[in-house]
Amino acid sequence: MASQPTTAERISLLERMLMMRRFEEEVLRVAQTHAYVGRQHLHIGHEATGAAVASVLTPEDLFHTTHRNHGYLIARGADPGRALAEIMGRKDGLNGGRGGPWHLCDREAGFQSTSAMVGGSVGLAIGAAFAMKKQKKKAIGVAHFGDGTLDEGICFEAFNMASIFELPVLFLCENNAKEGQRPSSMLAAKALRDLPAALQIETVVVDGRDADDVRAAATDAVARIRTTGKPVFLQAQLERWPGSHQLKPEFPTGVTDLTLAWEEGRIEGKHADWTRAHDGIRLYAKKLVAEKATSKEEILALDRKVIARIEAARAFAEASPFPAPSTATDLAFA
Amino acid sequence: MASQPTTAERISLLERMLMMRRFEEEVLRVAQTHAYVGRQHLHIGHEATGAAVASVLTPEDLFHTTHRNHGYLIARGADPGRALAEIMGRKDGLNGGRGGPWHLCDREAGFQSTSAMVGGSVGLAIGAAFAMKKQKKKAIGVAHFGDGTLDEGICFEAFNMASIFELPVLFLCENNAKEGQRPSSMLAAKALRDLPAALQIETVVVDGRDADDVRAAATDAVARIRTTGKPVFLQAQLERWPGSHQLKPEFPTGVTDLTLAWEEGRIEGKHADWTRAHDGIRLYAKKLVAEKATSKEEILALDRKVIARIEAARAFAEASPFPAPSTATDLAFA
Amino acid sequence: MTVKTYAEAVVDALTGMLKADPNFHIIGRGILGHGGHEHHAHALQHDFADRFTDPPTSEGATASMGIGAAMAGCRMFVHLGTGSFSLEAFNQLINEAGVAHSMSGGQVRVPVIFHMYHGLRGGGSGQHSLSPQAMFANNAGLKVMQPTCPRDVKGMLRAAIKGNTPVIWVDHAALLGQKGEVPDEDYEIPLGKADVKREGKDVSIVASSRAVLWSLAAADLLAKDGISAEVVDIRSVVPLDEDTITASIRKTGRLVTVDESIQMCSVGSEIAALAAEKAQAQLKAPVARIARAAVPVPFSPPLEKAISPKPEMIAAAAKRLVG
Amino acid sequence: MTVKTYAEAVVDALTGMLKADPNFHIIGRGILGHGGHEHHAHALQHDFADRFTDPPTSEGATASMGIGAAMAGCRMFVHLGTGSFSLEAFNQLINEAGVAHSMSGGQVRVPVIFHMYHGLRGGGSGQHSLSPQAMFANNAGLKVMQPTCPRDVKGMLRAAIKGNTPVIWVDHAALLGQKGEVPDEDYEIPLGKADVKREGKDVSIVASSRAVLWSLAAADLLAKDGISAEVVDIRSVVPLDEDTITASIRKTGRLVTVDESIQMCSVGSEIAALAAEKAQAQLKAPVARIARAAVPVPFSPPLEKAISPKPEMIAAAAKRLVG
Ligand SMILES: Cc1ncc(C[n+]2csc(CCOP(=O)(O)OP(=O)(O)O)c2C)c(N)n1
Ligand SMILES: Cc1ncc(C[n+]2csc(CCOP(=O)(O)OP(=O)(O)O)c2C)c(N)n1
Ligand SMILES: [Mg+2]
Ligand SMILES: [Mg+2]
Repeated sequence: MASQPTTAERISLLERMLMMRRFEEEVLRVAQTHAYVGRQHLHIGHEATGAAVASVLTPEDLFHTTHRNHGYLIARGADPGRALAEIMGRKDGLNGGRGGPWHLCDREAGFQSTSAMVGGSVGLAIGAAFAMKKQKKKAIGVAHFGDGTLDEGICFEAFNMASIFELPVLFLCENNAKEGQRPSSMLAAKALRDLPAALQIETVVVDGRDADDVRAAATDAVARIRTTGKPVFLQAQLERWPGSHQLKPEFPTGVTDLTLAWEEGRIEGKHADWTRAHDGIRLYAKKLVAEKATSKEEILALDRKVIARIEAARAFAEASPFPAPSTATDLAFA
Repeated sequence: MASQPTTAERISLLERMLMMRRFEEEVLRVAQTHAYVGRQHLHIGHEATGAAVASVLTPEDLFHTTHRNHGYLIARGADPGRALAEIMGRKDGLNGGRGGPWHLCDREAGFQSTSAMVGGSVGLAIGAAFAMKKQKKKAIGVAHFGDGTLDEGICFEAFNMASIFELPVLFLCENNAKEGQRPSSMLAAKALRDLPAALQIETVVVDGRDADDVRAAATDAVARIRTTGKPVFLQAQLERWPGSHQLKPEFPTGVTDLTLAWEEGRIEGKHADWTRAHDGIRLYAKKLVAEKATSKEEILALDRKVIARIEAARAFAEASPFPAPSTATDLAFA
Repeated sequence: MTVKTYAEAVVDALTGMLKADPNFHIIGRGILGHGGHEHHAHALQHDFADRFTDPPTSEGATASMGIGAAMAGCRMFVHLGTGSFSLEAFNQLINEAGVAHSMSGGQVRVPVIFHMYHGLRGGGSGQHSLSPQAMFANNAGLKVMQPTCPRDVKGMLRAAIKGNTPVIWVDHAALLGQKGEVPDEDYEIPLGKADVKREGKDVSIVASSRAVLWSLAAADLLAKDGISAEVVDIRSVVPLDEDTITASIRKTGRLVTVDESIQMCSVGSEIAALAAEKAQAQLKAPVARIARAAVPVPFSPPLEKAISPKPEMIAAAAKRLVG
Repeated sequence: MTVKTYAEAVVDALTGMLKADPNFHIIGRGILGHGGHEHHAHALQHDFADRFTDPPTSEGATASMGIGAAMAGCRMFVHLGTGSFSLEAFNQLINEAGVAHSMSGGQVRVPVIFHMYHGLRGGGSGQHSLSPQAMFANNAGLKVMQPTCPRDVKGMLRAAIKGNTPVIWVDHAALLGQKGEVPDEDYEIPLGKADVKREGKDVSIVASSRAVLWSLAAADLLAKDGISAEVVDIRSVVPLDEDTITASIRKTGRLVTVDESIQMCSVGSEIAALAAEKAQAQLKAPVARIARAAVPVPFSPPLEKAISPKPEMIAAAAKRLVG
């Protein structure tokens, strides 16, 4: 079993989560400007999972993510200014503006590439694991994907190959739909895990809203992958954020107000249930305070620090020019 | 439970099996002539399964088969002369010579099309079932395929869709490999059935060498599909025939000698085990005689009749001319 | 005649066929995209709920289900999303739908429309911007349609659904809001006929899908310079209306092709080849091809714009030819 | 120099790279087909057992595994079987391998060879005879190679494996037994260079892969009639060596293109378009294209033969041009 995180580690987890949230809120603001041509698939509500998993990986572990990738980039240390610049198509973006919001990539932060083809990350991550195995490295491959991804045949094929070839890969499934239901998944299985389990892959299901639980489960899973060289399927149960709409840049639950962590009575509106029960950030802040790991004031100070960093990121991104049209045809071949 | 077959039905089953076997032996002889350009994927050793399943289907049931299709065509009543002519690329072939051995098709015998893409039959058959359901017909779709087919993502996707949409389709898997092993399958599951079972499809595994068992299981399965409108996965366990090589047209177990059904002591050679334990035809002939359903003489007479029909088929096929080169570009569009 | 949008004309055709043929079924979500026209599709889906099937994200088996159902007597319309996603079903479209009729010796028919949106859409980046029409055209047994205006889409779609052949239907989201006169009654436009969208005598601009709009805009620019451009909308890539196209080239003696796909082995290449084969003697100038630059589509708006064909580029090329 | 078969030259290149680079891996069964050359592959597989991976029948994930491993620092050779099977992996090849480098702003490299056998093979019928080269060429980020002789395949394959770009490698089973002189040492032939396989002055025959053999046979036939044909082996479809090709066309003033794929939007179309664009003024006759007939490949031998390009057809077309 995973060791208990230190208080410093837990606060650092919360900070990571706040960075992820405030970043996505900024993306939403950018999306509201109409100057922006992309569609947003935000990681809001997935932060506890993303931050916790990222915290147990080493920089050498090779990560493949999806259209819903921003959170992981931030969680693994990509520069928020360059990430936002990329989403805005600017020259100083992580991908030089060529990728956009669905394809943020940062090799230095351990990302291989970000595919927006449903199932893409799963197939590519087994390749990363194949390389790590052949090169006798301790690093692992990680595939992040959603529940809907299990509908795609490539996902099944990649699970199968990871299992028969014993590839060191973490299959990290963020389930933001009720099991087996729309919006994203239409799998006939009783539970998503039944599919990897049928392929003799070890499966773990965890409450994705609880950063400590995810951290513990991910620590164990990653340790087992490194020792056995075999894949593990780790599923985080999440509740879709009410603002998850790729075309409507709105804040249906409001801009995150951290004081709601301890002033629960003030939570209101149509989507109060999400904020009350499913917002992993609020839940973690509340818990840390309740367990006296930190104080309300410290958390609010942390948040202000994070907000300032994100504001600086926005300023950086906005100051970055668009790439020159004359570079449009660069990089066709390596 | 399925009712017991009458003696007449059992003898008719044996006859069907013999037709299938003698047909394939003739294909092998054709392949030995070198005049033939195809590759043979014979149904030898699968006859008990093929004949039994075919016997419980109605002519309206829509069948999709694979590269290993000949047996099913014969079992469902396609003309052996036209089938052989097709394999030889002749004008009077079932497909006018355009399909060849991997693609025999006979609409009148209830075949929709025969795909040699691994997984093709599974995807198409759910479409047949979709049509039957939408048209409120009692008929079902049938997908025949091998164990190796479960490696393909399309097979998984089609299972999933059949399950969620409740499509009346029989998934008929002929497993001619040891579970989870080469030559054909590399599935990581403990058993092939684990995959459809994970997708909440009812699964049945049957000894594919025993025509009575297969008939009983298939009768039940098809009845359930018709009543519930839901898919069933029926897996027949078979042992790969030692002559299964697409490029070497050889008779490693000899031309079938039915007297070995009751003169077991005479079975010899490197592949004696296959003939003794896995040749469904020999086993069924032996059983029918042992149970006094018929006599040795009657069986040998039946076999002679079948051989004569196949000889006539060969004569028909050989007499058929090749299609005129001027017709080569016909049929690009319907 | 009523003035309608392209999206409404699509709905007209689908409604007509849904009413006329109880065996006509639609598989897929988002058949009118997500850009403001989807309510028409929602209304249709509401009125004919049992004729719509919403599939999982399984493009391969979704296409297969459509093909198998078509073989079994249904007429199918399968929406695959973007052209990029259609790559997940290429095997089914090309190896199954395309070959079945011929390979069965004519026994099987596969009346399916495979519908998708192609091209540059603004922010589609490398994985949502594919224009696969030329790839499909390089295969046998598949018709490939790319209408441009409301009137054409209504008549061609009806003809395609009533036909017995698999059809790749490559729409462009940017066309959905185009308006034009549409006959109220049901009618069919035979597949395989090009349409001269603007007559001219100095240069032929041959294009399809959204590139026709750019070409018409280019013709306007050219007119200001006294150059009379003929704009040929091929409408159908397979079968290709060689007669109409070569007649125009022979008449003007000059050809500019315009394509939203990459140039290599494109529809524009095919038309240029046709000119070299069948109108070489009448060519008064080299052929010019305008196409999307051969690089994965970059996200950044100025880069995406830079790689896209534009009316000004077409006009400039035509002007060079006229000399 | 040693006289070797094409298959042996492939093995030479692979052996050289397996020895030189411990990060070079091969995924796939049957890399030298099943027609009598497979023992060379078996020997290689025996000597470098830990460098070979035998995948399940899962073309999509097999391709993905190769791509992901290449991104992570391996060099990969992924055998996909026939060109027909490659359709199962089109999404991975085009949407993943092709775009990754550019889309990541140059951060990612994808050194993978995707190897497959294309074309008419005798009895391949509608589902085992695809020539997908033009389809791949209509995309960005993928190089497309089609060598013809032992010397070329050895040098080009080495260059491809050592490169940093995904390469579609379209071989033809009928070439595996071709013999020719092959340098014993390791060497590289840069990708993107055409090769004039026979010089001539009256007509240019431009072809690739097996069609080059047909073209050379046609040149022999033409020589008997006193016509001097130049045969250009493009070798590389992407990048296309426009200079060598157009130089030949300008020199002879006549062009015949030969293709084993369907004509519509083919490599032949591209070359004909090039002639119309860059050598129009020098053309003394219309361009002629020879290609496989646009119908799913029929099984029956006389029908398959009927739809195939043949030296006689090429020679006849060339003769018509020379007039
Ligand atoms: C191959 C492919 N098909 C369809 C799509 C369109 N699409 C984008 S996101 C998405 C849903 C994915 O669901 P899930 O994997 O659960 O991720 P979530 O968005 O819920 O995080 C779909 C179908 C796509 N991007 N790629
Ligand atoms: C998409 C595809 N990939 C690969 C092949 C090559 N292939 C032909 S048969 C076969 C094995 C099929 O095994 P199985 O489904 O068990 O059928 P069996 O031959 O054992 O009856 C393979 C891989 C193919 N025909 N189609
Ligand atoms: Mg989801
Ligand atoms: Mg098998």
